[in-house]
Amino acid sequence: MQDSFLFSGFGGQGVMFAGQLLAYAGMDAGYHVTWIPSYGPEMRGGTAHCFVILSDQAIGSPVLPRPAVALVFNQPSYEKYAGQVAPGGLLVFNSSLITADQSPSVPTLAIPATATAHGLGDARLMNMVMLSALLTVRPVLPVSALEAALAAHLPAHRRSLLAANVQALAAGAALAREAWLSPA
Amino acid sequence: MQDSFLFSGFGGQGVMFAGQLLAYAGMDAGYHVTWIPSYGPEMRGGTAHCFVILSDQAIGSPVLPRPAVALVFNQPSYEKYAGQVAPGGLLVFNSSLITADQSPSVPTLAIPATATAHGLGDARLMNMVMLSALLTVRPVLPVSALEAALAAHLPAHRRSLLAANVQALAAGAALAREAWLSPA
Amino acid sequence: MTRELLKGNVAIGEAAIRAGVQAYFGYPITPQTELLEYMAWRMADLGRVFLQAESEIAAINMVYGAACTGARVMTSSSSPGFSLMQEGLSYIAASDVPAVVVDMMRGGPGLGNILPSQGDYFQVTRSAGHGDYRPIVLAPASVQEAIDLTMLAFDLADRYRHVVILAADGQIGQMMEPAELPPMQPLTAAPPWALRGAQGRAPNRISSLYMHAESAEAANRRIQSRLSQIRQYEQRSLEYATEDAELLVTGYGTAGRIALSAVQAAREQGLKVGLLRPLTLFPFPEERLSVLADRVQACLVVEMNAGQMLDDVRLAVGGQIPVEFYGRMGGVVPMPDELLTVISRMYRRVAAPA
Amino acid sequence: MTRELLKGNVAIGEAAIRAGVQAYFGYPITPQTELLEYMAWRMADLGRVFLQAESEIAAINMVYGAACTGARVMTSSSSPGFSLMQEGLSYIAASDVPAVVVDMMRGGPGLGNILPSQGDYFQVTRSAGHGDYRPIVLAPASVQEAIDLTMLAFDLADRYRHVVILAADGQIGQMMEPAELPPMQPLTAAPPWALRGAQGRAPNRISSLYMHAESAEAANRRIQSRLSQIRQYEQRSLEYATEDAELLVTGYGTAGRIALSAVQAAREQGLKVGLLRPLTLFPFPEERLSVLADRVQACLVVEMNAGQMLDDVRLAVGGQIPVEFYGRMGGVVPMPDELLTVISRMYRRVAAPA
Amino acid sequence: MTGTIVIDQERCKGCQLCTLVCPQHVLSMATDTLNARGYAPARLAAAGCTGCAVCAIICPDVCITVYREPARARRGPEVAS
Amino acid sequence: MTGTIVIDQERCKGCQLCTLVCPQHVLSMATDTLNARGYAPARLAAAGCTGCAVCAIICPDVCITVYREPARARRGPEVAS
Amino acid sequence: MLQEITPVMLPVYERPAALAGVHTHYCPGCTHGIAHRLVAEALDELGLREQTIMVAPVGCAVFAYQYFEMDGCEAAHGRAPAMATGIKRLLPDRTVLTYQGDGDLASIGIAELIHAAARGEPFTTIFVNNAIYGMTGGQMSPESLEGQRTSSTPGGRDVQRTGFPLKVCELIAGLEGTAYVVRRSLHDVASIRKAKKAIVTALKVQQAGAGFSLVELLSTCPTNWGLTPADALTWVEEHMLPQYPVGDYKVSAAALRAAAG
Amino acid sequence: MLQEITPVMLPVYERPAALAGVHTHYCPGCTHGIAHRLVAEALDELGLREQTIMVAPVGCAVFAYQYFEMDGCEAAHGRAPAMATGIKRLLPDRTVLTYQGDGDLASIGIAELIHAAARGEPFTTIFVNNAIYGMTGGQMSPESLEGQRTSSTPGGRDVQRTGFPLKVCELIAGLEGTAYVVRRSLHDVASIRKAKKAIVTALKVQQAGAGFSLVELLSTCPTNWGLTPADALTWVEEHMLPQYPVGDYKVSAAALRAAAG
Ligand SMILES: Cc1ncc(C[n+]2csc(CCOP(=O)(O)OP(=O)(O)O)c2C)c(N)n1
Ligand SMILES: Cc1ncc(C[n+]2csc(CCOP(=O)(O)OP(=O)(O)O)c2C)c(N)n1
Ligand code: SF4
Ligand code: SF4
Ligand code: SF4
Ligand code: SF4
Ligand code: SF4
Ligand code: SF4
Ligand SMILES: [Mg+2]
Ligand SMILES: [Mg+2]
Repeated sequence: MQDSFLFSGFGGQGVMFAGQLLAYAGMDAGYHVTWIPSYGPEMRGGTAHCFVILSDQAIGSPVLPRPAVALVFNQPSYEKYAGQVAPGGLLVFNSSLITADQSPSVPTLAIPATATAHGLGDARLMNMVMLSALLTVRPVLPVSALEAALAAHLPAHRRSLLAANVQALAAGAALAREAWLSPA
Repeated sequence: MQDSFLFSGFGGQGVMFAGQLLAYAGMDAGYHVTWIPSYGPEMRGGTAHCFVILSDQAIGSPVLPRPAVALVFNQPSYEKYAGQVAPGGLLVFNSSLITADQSPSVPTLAIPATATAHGLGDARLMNMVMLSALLTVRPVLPVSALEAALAAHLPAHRRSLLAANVQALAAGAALAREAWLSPA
Repeated sequence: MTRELLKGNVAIGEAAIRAGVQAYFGYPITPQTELLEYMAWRMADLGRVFLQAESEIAAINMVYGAACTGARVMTSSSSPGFSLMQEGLSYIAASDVPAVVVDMMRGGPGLGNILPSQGDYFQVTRSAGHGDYRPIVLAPASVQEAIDLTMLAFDLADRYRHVVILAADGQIGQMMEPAELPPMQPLTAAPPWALRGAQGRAPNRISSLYMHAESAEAANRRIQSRLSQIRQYEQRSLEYATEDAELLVTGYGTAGRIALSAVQAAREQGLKVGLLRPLTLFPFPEERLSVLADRVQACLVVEMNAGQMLDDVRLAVGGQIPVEFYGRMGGVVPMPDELLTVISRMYRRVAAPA
Repeated sequence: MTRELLKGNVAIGEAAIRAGVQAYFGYPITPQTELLEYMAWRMADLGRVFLQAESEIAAINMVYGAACTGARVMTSSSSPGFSLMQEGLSYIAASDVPAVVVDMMRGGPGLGNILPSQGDYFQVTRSAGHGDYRPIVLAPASVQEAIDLTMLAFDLADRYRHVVILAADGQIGQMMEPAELPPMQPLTAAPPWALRGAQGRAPNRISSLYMHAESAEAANRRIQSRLSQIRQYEQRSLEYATEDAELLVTGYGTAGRIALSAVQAAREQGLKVGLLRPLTLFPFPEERLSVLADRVQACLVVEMNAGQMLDDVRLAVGGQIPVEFYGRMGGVVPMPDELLTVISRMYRRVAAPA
Repeated sequence: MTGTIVIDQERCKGCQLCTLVCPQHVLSMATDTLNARGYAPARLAAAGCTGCAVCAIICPDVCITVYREPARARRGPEVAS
Repeated sequence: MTGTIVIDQERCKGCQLCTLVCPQHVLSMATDTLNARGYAPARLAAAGCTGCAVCAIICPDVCITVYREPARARRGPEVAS
Repeated sequence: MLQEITPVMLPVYERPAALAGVHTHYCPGCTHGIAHRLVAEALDELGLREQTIMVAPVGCAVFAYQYFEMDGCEAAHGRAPAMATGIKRLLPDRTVLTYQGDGDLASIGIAELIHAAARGEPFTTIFVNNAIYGMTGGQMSPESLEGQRTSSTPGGRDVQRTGFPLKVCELIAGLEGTAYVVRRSLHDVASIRKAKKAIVTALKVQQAGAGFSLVELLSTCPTNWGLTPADALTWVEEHMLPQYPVGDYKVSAAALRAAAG
Repeated sequence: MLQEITPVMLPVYERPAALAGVHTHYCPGCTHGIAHRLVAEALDELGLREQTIMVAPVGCAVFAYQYFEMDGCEAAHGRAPAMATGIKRLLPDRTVLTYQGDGDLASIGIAELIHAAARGEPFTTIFVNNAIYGMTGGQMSPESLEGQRTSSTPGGRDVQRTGFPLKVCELIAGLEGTAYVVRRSLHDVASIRKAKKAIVTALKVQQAGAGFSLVELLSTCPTNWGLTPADALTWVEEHMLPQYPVGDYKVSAAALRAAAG
C-alpha cells in the first residue's frame, strides 16, 4: 500500500496542519509516513502546499510528480493541481471557494468546507472538514484515526479547540458520504 | 654549468640588490637565471637572504638545500650559513663585521668589505665589494659583466651612484686577488 | 523511547542537544532556518548558549572560539553560507579542535534557489577551505538517520579532534518523518587541551600558525595520519540487495533514498540490481565499494548534482567496471520512476545484454 | 621585445595590464602582495581602476560588479584569502561573467605559513564554492609562463564567460627570472550583455537566482555544456622525454618544474623517465595522460601537498597502470635530488625490475 | 466630480491600505470576487473622488492610476513633489 | 646614588628609545659589541641613575629591570599607577 | 466603475516608467512595494532610468533587479555595496543604486557598507529597514526592537544577550565619506512624500559626485510581524519611529549644493 | 655595570609575570612590545593571568598568544571578536582579551568588531593602531593618514579614491553595547602610563560585566614607515595625534562604577 496526498491552499487555511494530522494518524497506524511542505519564498503571498505519503514500505521520495489525492482549498490551487492528480486518483475541493471550471480526468469530490466550517462557528475548521471528507471516500485510515491523532498531537495551546475539531471531522464525513453516494 | 649563490645579511645591507645584479649579469651573459628572496615575516628584524642560480640549462628549483657559494654580510648569517655551503663550494664573508669562529669545510674568502666601502665614502657599497670579490675568485662571469649590468639595470634614481659602485667593484676585485693569492 | 513525527531540521537540533551540544552559533538561511529557530528557544530553555551571529563567517569563528574551550559546539547553514565558512573551517581543522557543522545543501551555484541539492559534495568532502585536510562528512537520508548521524558527528569530532560535517539537503531538513530520539546525554567534561585559563598549569595555546616549513609539514603529517585512521575505521555504508546484483546503484542522502525505491521496483521486475548508500562521504566507503565492484557488472551513480561523488566511485572501482552517472541539478529531485527507467535501460545495456 | 628580469608577482600584474585589465581589486596577503602593490601604482599611472578592498570578500564582490560592466577585471590572493572568495566565485560563475583570479598558494591549512604550497588544488579545481561548476585553472611553472597564462586567462575568461584561476605558489610569485612581456593590447569593448545603463535597449540583467528547479537546472546545464566545451578544447600540458619513457612523472607548477630537473638527471643516468606537466588543471589534460598511460609502465605524481591532483591522474589513467605519489606539505618545496631519489627507486621497482 | 481612479484589479493584493487612507472614503474591498491570484481587490465604490492621489501614494502594488480634471491636473500631481 | 638598572643584553634590539628618554642621560648604545641577534644593545654608561624607571616604561622589549634604594622603592614603582 | 474617465480628465498619477510591468512577489501591504515605486519615480523625474544600474540584495527584494525597467544585477547577501563599488568605479558617470534590507545591510553586510561609506563611493543606497529578516521567515535582525518577538527571539529580543538595535544612520553619519544620510518612513502618506524627496536628493547628490548617500526607509513586514498591513503601518509609527527617529543625519556642504542645484 | 645592585636595593620595575620569557619577533623600537607589556602588567596587577584567554590577530601580533604566559589562541584575520565571543559565551567568568591591529580590526574585521560591540560582549579589545599593515609590508590600512605613503598608496593616500581614515573609537562609541571606549597613545612615557591605566580600567569593566570595552593604542611601525624608532614616536605625536585624538569616547555609567570599584 502506498498513498500520496497533496494539500494546497492559501497560507492560513490550515494546509500544513491538515497534512501533518494525516501523517500523525498514519504513523500511529503503523505506516511509513512522510510529510513535506513547500517552503521559503514560494509561500510568499501565494499558495502553500504540503505533500504526505503513507506507505507500508520505506518511502523513497516524499514528493511525487503526481499525487494520488489532491485536496485543494482555494481557486489558485485548484487551477494548479486539478489536472495533476495521478490516474486512479481523487480530487477533493473546497467548493465554498472554488468554481470548478475544469473537468479533471479523475473523480472529484466537492465539499462546501468553508461554509460548513462557518456553520460550525469557525472558518478555520475548514481543513478538518476537508480531511475527513477525504478519508470517508478513500478510507486509507478510519476517520476515528484522525480523532485519535488530534487528541494525541494537538499542541497544548490549541487543546481548547479539540471538541470543535472533532465536530468538524464528523461534519466533513457526513458531507462526503452524501456527496459521494448521491451522484451529481 | 650550474652555479648557485646565497646572499645573506641584515636588511639594509644590500643583500637583495647584490643578488639581483648577479642575476642580471648572468641573464645578459645568456644564462638561465633565477633569483629568489626570503620574504615576509622571516625578514622581520632578522637576517634577509636571497638565492641566485646561473645555469646553462633550465633551472628546476630556484633554491637548493646547500648553495655552491655563500656570501655572508654579517655575523648571524655567518653563524647560520657557514656550515651549509656545498662541498666544492666557497664561503665569502665580510670580515669587517664577522668574527670567523668556525672552520667550514670549504675554502673561505675574508673580505673587509664594510671597511673598504667606508673608505670609498659609503658603507652601502659593501655589497658591491663582496660581489666582485666573489667573481674574482670564482669567475663564473667577469667582473666587467657586473659593471655592464649596473649600467644597464641600475634604477634611474640610483644612477648617480654608478661611478661609486663601479669603484667598489674594482676595490672588491683587488681585495679578493690579494686575499686569495696570498694564502693565510 | 517513542517515535515522534519530526522535521529534519528540528530533529538535528534536538539530537545535537541530546548529544550535549553546549553552544550553537548560526545565521538564518533557507532551508536550514528551522534548525536555528529551534535552537533559539531550546538552548535558551536549557541554559545553554545560543547566538544568532551577524554572518556565517562570524558563526564559524564563534564556533572556533567556543570549540577552543573544549565544549561541544555546532553551527549550521546551507550552500552559500557554507562557502563563507571555508576559511574558518580550515583554521578549525588545522587547530585540532572538534566542531560539528551542518550543510543543508540547496540549489547552486550562486544564489541559486532553496531547493534540495547535493551540489556541495566536492566542497564538503575535498577540503572545505584551503590546505590539505578533509572533514569527516556524514550523509543522512532520513530524519532518523539525521538524528543518528548527528549523535555520531559529535562523537567523531571529539574522538579525532576534527571537523565533522553533516551534509544533508533541503528535503531532509524540511521533511517530517517518524523517528526516535536518543536519551539526553550528560555534557562532556572539558579536555586537557582546552583554553579555560592557565590556572595551576602551563598555558594551553591553540593555533594554526607554523612559520617554518618543517613544523608546518609535521602538523600536516599529523592531520594526514588522523585522516588515514579515519579512512581505516570510519567508512560506513548501507546496502540493499547487493548479494547477487549485476548492476550496483549508488547514491547518498536523498538521492540514495530515492534510488532505493527505484532499486526495489527494479527487483520487483526481476532485475538484479542492488544499492550501496554511503553514510560517510569522507571517508568514502571505498573498501566496500571495491569489494562489490568485483561482483557486479556495472555501477550507476545517482546524485542531485552534475557528478561529484562520481569521482570517488570511479577512484574506488579503479576502472574495473563501467561506471555511469545520472544526475539532476539546480534543486531538481529525481523521482523513483525516473530512476527506474534509467536503471532498467542501463541494466539491459550493461548487465544483461540480450 | 627584450627579456627582462621579472618577479612573478610583478610579471603577472604587468601581463594583466597588457591583456587590458581595466580594474584590479585586491587585499594584501603574502606571498602575493607585490602584485597588489605593483597594480597600485601601475593602474593609477594608466588611469585604470585600482582599489585596495577592505577584505577578500569585498574584493571578489567588487570584481563581480566590475565584471558585470563588461570590463576585464581581476583580483589576486593567497590561500586563506582565496577561501574567503568562495561564495563570490560561485556567484560569478553562476552569472556567466568573466573574471580572472590569482591564487598564489601558501602553506595551509589555517593560517599556516607564507611558503610555497599546492594545497589548494582541490579548492581551485573542484568547485571554488558551492554548487556545480569548475573554474578554468591555469598553473604556471615559471615567470614566463605566469605571463603567458595570465594573458590566456583573460582570453579564456572572455571566450567562455567563465571564472579563470591562475593557480601559482609563493615561489613563482617571489622568484625573478628573465621573461618577455607581450605588447600592450587595446582594451576590449564592452560586450552586449554588459550592464552600462539600458539606453535605447531592453534592460540587461545579471543574476544567479533561479527560483524554480526547471530554470535552475537549465542554468546548470548551460554551465555544464560550457564545461564540456572547455574540457574538449582547452586541455594543455607540456612534455619532456615521454616518447620512450617507462616511468611517467607528472606534476604542475613549481613541483612540475622541479620534477623536470629530476627527470633530466634520471635521463642522464640512463633511466627512461618522462614528464608530463599540466598547464591546465581544469580541464585536466586527461586525454594526453591516458594516451601516455598506454605506453608507460607506471606513473609518479609529485605535488606540494598530500596528494590532490593525484585523484585526477588516477581518474585519467583509470587503473591501467600503478600510480604512486610523492608530496611535501606545509610549505616544503621538494628538491631535485630528493625527487631523483624517489624516481630512481620507483623506476627500479616498477619500470625496470632487475 | 473632479477626479477618478482606475485600479488594476489583477495587480491588487487586497491589502486595504488605499481604503483606509482615502479622505473621501470612496474605496472599498470587493466581497464578491477574487482576482487570479486569489486576492479580493479594492474598488472605487462611491462617488466623490477628488483625484487627490493619496490612495496611489500608499498603494504598495502600484495598482492605481489617478485622473483629474484639467484645471486641477495642471497643478501637477501631488505625488511627485 | 639612588637607583640602578639592569639591561638584558640579549633581549635588547638597540632601538635607542631608552637612551632618548632617560632624564639623567646615563644610557648609551654599545658601539663595541653586537648581541647574538645582531643588535648593539643599550647600556648604563654613566653614574646618576635615579631608578625613575622611565627607560623601562618606554622599552618595547622589556629588557630593563629597575632597582631603587628602599626609601624610594617603598614609594612604589611609578610605572604601575 | 463609478466614474468614467472623460476625455477632459488627465492622468495625474501613473505607474512610473522605471518600474517593470511584472507582478511582484511581495506580500499584500508590504511597503517594499512603496519603496520600489518611489525609487522608480525619482529616477523618472531625473531622467536617469537609461543610465542607472541597480544592485539588488538577498532578502525579500531579491528580485528588485527584475522589478525595474533598467540594467540590474543581484549581489551576494550583504555584498551589494562592494558590487556597486565595482560597477561605479568602472562607470563613474552612471547612476548606481543598491537596495538593501536590514539583515543584508546591517548584519552580514555591515563591513561592506561602512567601507563604501568611508571611501565616499558616490553611489546611493536605499536601505529598507523592517526590523526583521523577511525573506527567511522572520528572524531577528540587528534592527529588531528590544522585546520584539521574532522566530529567533521567541521570548522577545533580549538586548543583553542578542545585542542592541544598530542605528545605521547614526553609525555612519560621522564618516567623512558620507554626503547624505537620512532616515524616512513609509508608514503614512505624508512620510512617503518626504521619503520620495529624500530619494530624489540622494540621486542628485550622487550625480554631483558628492560622496556616499543613503536613504533609510522604515518599512513593514506584515507577514512576519503577524499584523495586518494597516496595523503594520501603525506599528512602524508607534514602535519603530521612537527608536529610529526620521531625520537628516548628515547633509554635507556638497550635498546641500547638489540638492539645491 | 656602573652601579652594583647592592643588597639594599629593591627591584621597582621587573618583567611582568604574564609575559612569556620568549624573544619577540617585533622590529627594534616597535611599540607593539610596549602594548604587550602594558597588557601583561595590567593582568598581573589585577591577578587575572590564570583566568585569562587571549585571542591573537593576524598581523604583526600574530604570535601574541605565545608571548603571554597564559591560555591563548590565534584567530583568522579580522575574526578575533567572533572567536572571543565564542569563548566568552562559554566561559563568562573568565577574562577574554583580543589584541588586534588596525588592518585586522578596522578593515577586514570591522563587521565582527561592530557586532561584538553592539551586542555588548563583555570582553576587552586592545586595538593597536599603527596606521599601516605592518606584517604584510606596509600597505595602506583604513587608519592610514591622508597623504601617507604606503606600499599600496605610493603617491600618498588620496582620500578621494581610497577613502577617509576610519575613526574606530568615534564609530563605535555610540553603540549601546559599548561600556568603555578610549584612545591612548604609546609615543611617550606619560602617554604610556595613561595607556596602562586605561587597560586596567577596561579589564575592570570586563570583570563587572558592564559591556564591551576597547582601548585603542596609537602605535608605531618604524620599519614600514621608514623611520627610526625615535622618529616614529615623533610621527605619532605630530601626525597621528591630531587625527586620532586621545580621549575617552565612551565611559558608560556601569563602566564608571566598575572603574571606581
Ligand atoms: C550567505 C547567505 N546567508 C544567508 C542567506 C539567507 N537569507 C536570505 S534573505 C536573508 C535575510 C533578509 O533579511 P533583510 O535583509 O532584512 O531583507 P527583508 O527580507 O527583510 O527585506 C537571509 C539571511 C543567504 N541567501 N545567503
Ligand atoms: C584572510 C587573510 N587576508 C590577508 C592576510 C594577510 N595579512 C596578514 S597580516 C595583515 C595585515 C596586518 O595589519 P594590521 O592588522 O594593521 O597589523 P600590524 O601588522 O600592523 O600590527 C594581512 C593583510 C591573511 N593572513 N589572511
Ligand atoms: S484619488 Fe483620493 S479621493 Fe480618489 S480614491 Fe484615491 S484617495 Fe480617494
Ligand atoms: S493599496 Fe493597492 S494593493 Fe492594496 S488594496 Fe489598495 S489597490 Fe489593492
Ligand atoms: S631608571 Fe631613570 S635614570 Fe635610571 S637609567 Fe632608567 S631612565 Fe635613566
Ligand atoms: S629601549 Fe629597550 S630595546 Fe630599545 S635600546 Fe633601550 S633597552 Fe634596548
Ligand atoms: S515577508 Fe515581509 S518583507 Fe517580505 S514581502 Fe512579505 S511582508 Fe514584505
Ligand atoms: S613591521 Fe612594523 S608593526 Fe610589525 S613588528 Fe615591525 S615595526 Fe612593528
Ligand atoms: Mg528586513
Ligand atoms: Mg597595523
